[in-house]
Amino acid sequence: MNSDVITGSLLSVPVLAFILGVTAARLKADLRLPDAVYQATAMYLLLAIGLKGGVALRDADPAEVASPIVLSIVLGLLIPVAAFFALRVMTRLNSVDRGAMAAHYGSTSLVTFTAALVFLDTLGVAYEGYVVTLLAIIEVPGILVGLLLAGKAASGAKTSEVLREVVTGRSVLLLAGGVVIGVLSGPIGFERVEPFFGSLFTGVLTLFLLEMGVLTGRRLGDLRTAGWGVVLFAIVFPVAAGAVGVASALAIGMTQGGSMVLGVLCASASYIAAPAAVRLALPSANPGITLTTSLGITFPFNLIIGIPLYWWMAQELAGVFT
Amino acid sequence: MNSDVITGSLLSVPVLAFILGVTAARLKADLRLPDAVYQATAMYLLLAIGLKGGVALRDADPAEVASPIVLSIVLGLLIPVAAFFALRVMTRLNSVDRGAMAAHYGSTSLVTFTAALVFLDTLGVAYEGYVVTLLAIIEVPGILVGLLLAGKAASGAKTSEVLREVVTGRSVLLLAGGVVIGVLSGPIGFERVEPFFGSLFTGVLTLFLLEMGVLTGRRLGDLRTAGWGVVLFAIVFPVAAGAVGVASALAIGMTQGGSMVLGVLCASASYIAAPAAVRLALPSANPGITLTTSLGITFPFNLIIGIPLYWWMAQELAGVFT
Amino acid sequence: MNSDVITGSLLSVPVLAFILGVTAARLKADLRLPDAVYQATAMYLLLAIGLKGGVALRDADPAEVASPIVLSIVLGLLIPVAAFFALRVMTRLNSVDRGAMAAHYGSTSLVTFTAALVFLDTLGVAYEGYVVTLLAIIEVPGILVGLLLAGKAASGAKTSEVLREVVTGRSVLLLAGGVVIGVLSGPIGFERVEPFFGSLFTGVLTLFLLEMGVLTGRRLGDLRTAGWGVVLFAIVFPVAAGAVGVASALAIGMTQGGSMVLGVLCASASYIAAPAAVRLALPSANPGITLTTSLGITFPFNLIIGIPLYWWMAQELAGVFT
Amino acid sequence: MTALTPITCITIVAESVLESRLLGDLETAGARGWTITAARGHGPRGRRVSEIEGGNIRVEVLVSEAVAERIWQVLEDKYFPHYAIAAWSSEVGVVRAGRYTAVPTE
Amino acid sequence: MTALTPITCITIVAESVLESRLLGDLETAGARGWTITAARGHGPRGRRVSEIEGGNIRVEVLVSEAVAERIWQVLEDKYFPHYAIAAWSSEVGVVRAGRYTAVPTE
Amino acid sequence: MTALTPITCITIVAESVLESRLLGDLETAGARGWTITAARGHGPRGRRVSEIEGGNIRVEVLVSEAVAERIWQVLEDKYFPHYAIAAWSSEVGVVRAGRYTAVPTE
Ligand SMILES: Nc1ncnc2c1ncn2[C@@H]1O[C@H](COP(=O)(O)O)[C@@H](O)[C@H]1O
Ligand SMILES: Nc1ncnc2c1ncn2[C@@H]1O[C@H](COP(=O)(O)O)[C@@H](O)[C@H]1O
Ligand SMILES: Nc1ncnc2c1ncn2[C@@H]1O[C@H](COP(=O)(O)O)[C@@H](O)[C@H]1O
Ligand code: NA
Ligand code: NA
Ligand code: NA
Repeated sequence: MNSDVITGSLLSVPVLAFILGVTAARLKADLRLPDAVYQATAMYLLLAIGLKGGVALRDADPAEVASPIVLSIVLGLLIPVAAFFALRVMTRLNSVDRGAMAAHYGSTSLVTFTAALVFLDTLGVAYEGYVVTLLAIIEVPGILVGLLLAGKAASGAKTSEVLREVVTGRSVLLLAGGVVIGVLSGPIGFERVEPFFGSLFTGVLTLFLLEMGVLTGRRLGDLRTAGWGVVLFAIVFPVAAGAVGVASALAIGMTQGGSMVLGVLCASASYIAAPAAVRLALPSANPGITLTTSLGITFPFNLIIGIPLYWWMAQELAGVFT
Repeated sequence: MNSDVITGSLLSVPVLAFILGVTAARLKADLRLPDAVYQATAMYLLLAIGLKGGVALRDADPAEVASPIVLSIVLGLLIPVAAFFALRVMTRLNSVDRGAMAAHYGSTSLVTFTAALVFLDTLGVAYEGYVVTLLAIIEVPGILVGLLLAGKAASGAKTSEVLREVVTGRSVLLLAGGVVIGVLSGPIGFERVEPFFGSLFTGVLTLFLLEMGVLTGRRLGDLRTAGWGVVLFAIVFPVAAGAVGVASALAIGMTQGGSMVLGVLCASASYIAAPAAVRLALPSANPGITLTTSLGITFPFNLIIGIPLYWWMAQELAGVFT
Repeated sequence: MNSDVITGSLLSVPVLAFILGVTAARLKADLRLPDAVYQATAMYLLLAIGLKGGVALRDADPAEVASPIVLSIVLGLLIPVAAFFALRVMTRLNSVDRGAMAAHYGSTSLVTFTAALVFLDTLGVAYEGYVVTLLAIIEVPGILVGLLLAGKAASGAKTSEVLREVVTGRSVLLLAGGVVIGVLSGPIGFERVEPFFGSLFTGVLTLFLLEMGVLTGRRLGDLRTAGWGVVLFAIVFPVAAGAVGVASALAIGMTQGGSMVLGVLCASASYIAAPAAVRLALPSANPGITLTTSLGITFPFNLIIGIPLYWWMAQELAGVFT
Repeated sequence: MTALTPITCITIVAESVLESRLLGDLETAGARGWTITAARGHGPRGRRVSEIEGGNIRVEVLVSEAVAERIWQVLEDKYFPHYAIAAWSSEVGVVRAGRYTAVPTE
Repeated sequence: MTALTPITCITIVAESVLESRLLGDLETAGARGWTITAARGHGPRGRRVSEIEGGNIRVEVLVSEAVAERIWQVLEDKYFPHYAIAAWSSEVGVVRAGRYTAVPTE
Repeated sequence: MTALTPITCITIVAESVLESRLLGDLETAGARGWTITAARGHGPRGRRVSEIEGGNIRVEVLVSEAVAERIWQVLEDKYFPHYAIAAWSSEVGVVRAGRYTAVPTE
């Protein structure tokens, strides 16, 4: 793996802002964005990613898009099952907590995905524009499978109710809405909003990662209570899922860049959509464990090590499939 | 009417974001911006429009500006009177509700105006820079005339008190302040803030229209209760007022672009300044009717159909006046 | 002093926005940004300044940076002492209030500093990139010396507690964090966030100054109660401290631009970090006096007159030291 | 044992467009202070213009009995008939009651 | 002298992810209105998922005694065992009590 | 019929710069939880530094009588003389009172 790539990723402004946030949280200093601004920033990122994806999707051959979509659904269904059983082997969590974890690791992380795109853009590597569509697709099934695996969720909200909340939730609507707008308005329409949704993107991501850093930093203190098996899972499972994602994407003929992105989608764990859904449907699951692992371990691991790692995998494995 | 123009307007990113907002509201999903961000976005739009208008106004010949200003005052006084009597013919509303409606349709809508400028900029059509001044001028008299027409507003706030609130309200101060700053600092001063107040404009407008879409979508459900006469008024009256605005602007020698903008000012109904003023001064007026028509019908009508329509009028009528 | 320079500064968009804010406050109109947006804007300015400073610092020769840093610490310790004794001569304030004032005038004002950089950038004048480091350094000691001078602060928070709050407060962490990120990521890393943290800077500053104008305008009414000695101090002391800053910076070989900036750091009074620290540690000090002078007098004085004045000093005195 | 003086706390939830009018009326009625938080809500009267203008405000005002009586009066006269408003009163205890009661409470 | 009718005000502080469920349950229990403010807090149960999702909501609901009883019931059944929630009840006085009490309070 | 235990709710409105100190003192006094909302206000003491720093905070804290007494004590000793603060106490009813009262309310 080229050391320049790692340094370039590690020393990028957004990743350093994340580290600043973690540091501030450890110093008990308050660098959080005001809540209203944090929410608006998240909406901006979702809409911007959707728009850019839609503009790219417009030129894609429908036939070409079909197999990656099918692959994403399959992975979205299998990964939570794998997580559920891996946790049975590696930890002593009960089945509700394992279902909750499966929902988190079966879904995906917008910010990790975004950081991966910024990483590829910086390297000048091309990837399929429709990967955003895959993001929107892979977000939902993992959560549902996780909830189902947890089984009877006594006195929590009904799964159908939760499904409705996830599908008409902000993330899915803004992403999907952005994609549709991008497809309809095309490159010429997008040009007029490019200074806002395009040029500012990495800067806004920097602010967002500063905030994520603070949240992560606060979680780090809870690591002790999580147990070694869980910590190990939070690193080993993403690498395995990421490898599967990269390899299968290469196998169906996606580009190296696109395969790396699908790897990131598989490897990353949700810490926004899944926690809310799980909280509603599985109130007896312990959010301490799920959030600490997804936000406290897997997220920084992917951001700093995972992203260059999956890119290295994509390059190495590319030879195998061609 | 050139179909490219309609498509270009309908498929622009801001208009599509508006439609996304409406859709989300119908799905009962929450895509509203946090309130603080919404307020800040509105302040940004007002200041940015004011600044750009002021920079343009600096080069305008004072003699040239005089007659459009007089025309705007005249229209600002006549349109609410016309609305008041049109409503007597078309609906069974009582005089307080008709006065409230007159205040809304006599005033104007910042966002519709803004969308019209973006529309003209996209087409590359020139218009007088001082139209912003006309926006600031036309906003106030319509509200006052409406309140006066409603007559004795038992136990509401005094008209003078309301006048003070409107004139020293955010919209007027930011617009007028922006114009003055623009005039004083000129193109060289503006250049340094152009990346913020200029390039980002359409993007910020996109976020704002997403929010307006949600608010509009929520109002749509109330349409049934409004009555057909009111619905008809909300479409027919703007078209008539817009035609009068376009024609009279051409008659006094404004450009086609500028005449279309004046038409938009006449055609659009206020849903920010007027509702607040009417609520204070005419508490017994039903905000359900006024907001549903101005925000739920007239606003989307103008945004999607009206803007290209008034532009078509300006082109067709231009021949008549030259 | 070249009159173009003064006009250029006075008629710049940010300064005019400040004046708009003051005017609005006098009209009792509410042009404040929503609190969440104001906080976020302040965070943006701190991070952006830190980043740009860090990128510039990266290329600086460590030997070259040493003496300005030492000078800043010395000035940061001496200026509050000078303020404390000047106030004894000029006013009848008790020692707690004088200590509070010393803390304000010993610390510095981010926004004045920022406006000074924008002023120099507009003129195309070069200055040392590491001046941001000096900003971060000079912010803290002045506050501490002021608190110590006030002596026994019965029943307020302990000085050590306050020190901790100041050092791990937002301002210092974001500035210092930004500098470190800038140094590590360098010009190539910064380039990717330049459209956000660079191009938008003056525009965001404009919004911020609008808000500061409102706060200043509200304070103006309290001027009567402050007493003439205090008002005089709020103008004379900054000029003297500014002259000392400019002269000593030139003496140790800083550029004219950099010397002017150090002058601004000495001349400006804190109205964010110091008020909070003083409120905690010296509850019996009267915030009416300290805020009215620092925000109501010294801030607008520096913004409008001081900045061109210190630049004039730097040019005039440059001859003396070479 | 700290001795608490009984005093009336009136909580008023109103459309935010009414803010300056309402605070003016509270002051006229004799209130010497108030605390405002931003709120939103739902009530039997239904949707209002404030949806666009920023929701409701929730005002708490600690007052003497006499002032409380005047506040209820002004609410009944000028607000309840026209505006979306909810208001309730409760007895609370304070120290330094004089801070809250402009005219003594006897 | 304005005559105030006694009525129950229940204040509920809950994780914000629960908002739509909780309001639905309040409505089912018979509440005709409520007021919500954004809150954050600390309690014996400790950290929750809401830190990411936007803190707590603080709901005030004015209801008749019968409805209050049903609300406590639903809180005990569906919320207290699982979620980070604090709730308290106080007696307040209102005019126009009928606005708040769907079913008469007798 | 749900049995409610009476408990004390103290509401404190304070300048936001005081937040961390005040919460620390509440904890020391024995409070096991609190709820904070952002507020602004007006009082007899007039303008304060918080205008720049983000207004007031409004803290509600449910505690036993003994803890309430200690909180009043610390407010009178360390806050009332120096800072812009309003505070009031009311009797409310809760279930699961043990959650709010660190030391039993004997
Ligand atoms: N029963 C209630 N409990 C608490 N707040 C209420 C209640 N009814 C109304 N409100 C508040 O009062 C406002 C106005 O009510 P309304 O006039 O019915 O629209 C609502 O938006 C709520 O914030
Ligand atoms: N003693 C208390 N006084 C006031 N609010 C409380 C108290 N205990 C808990 N809360 C609120 O209830 C929420 C949930 O508490 P918990 O379930 O203990 O995490 C907290 O975040 C606080 O907002
Ligand atoms: N009578 C009152 N009713 C409600 N809140 C009050 C009252 N007096 C003061 N406050 C609150 O306490 C804060 C501090 O008051 P003061 O110390 O007088 O500035 C104010 O900003 C208000 O939020
Ligand atoms: Na995943
Ligand atoms: Na109009
Ligand atoms: Na200074």
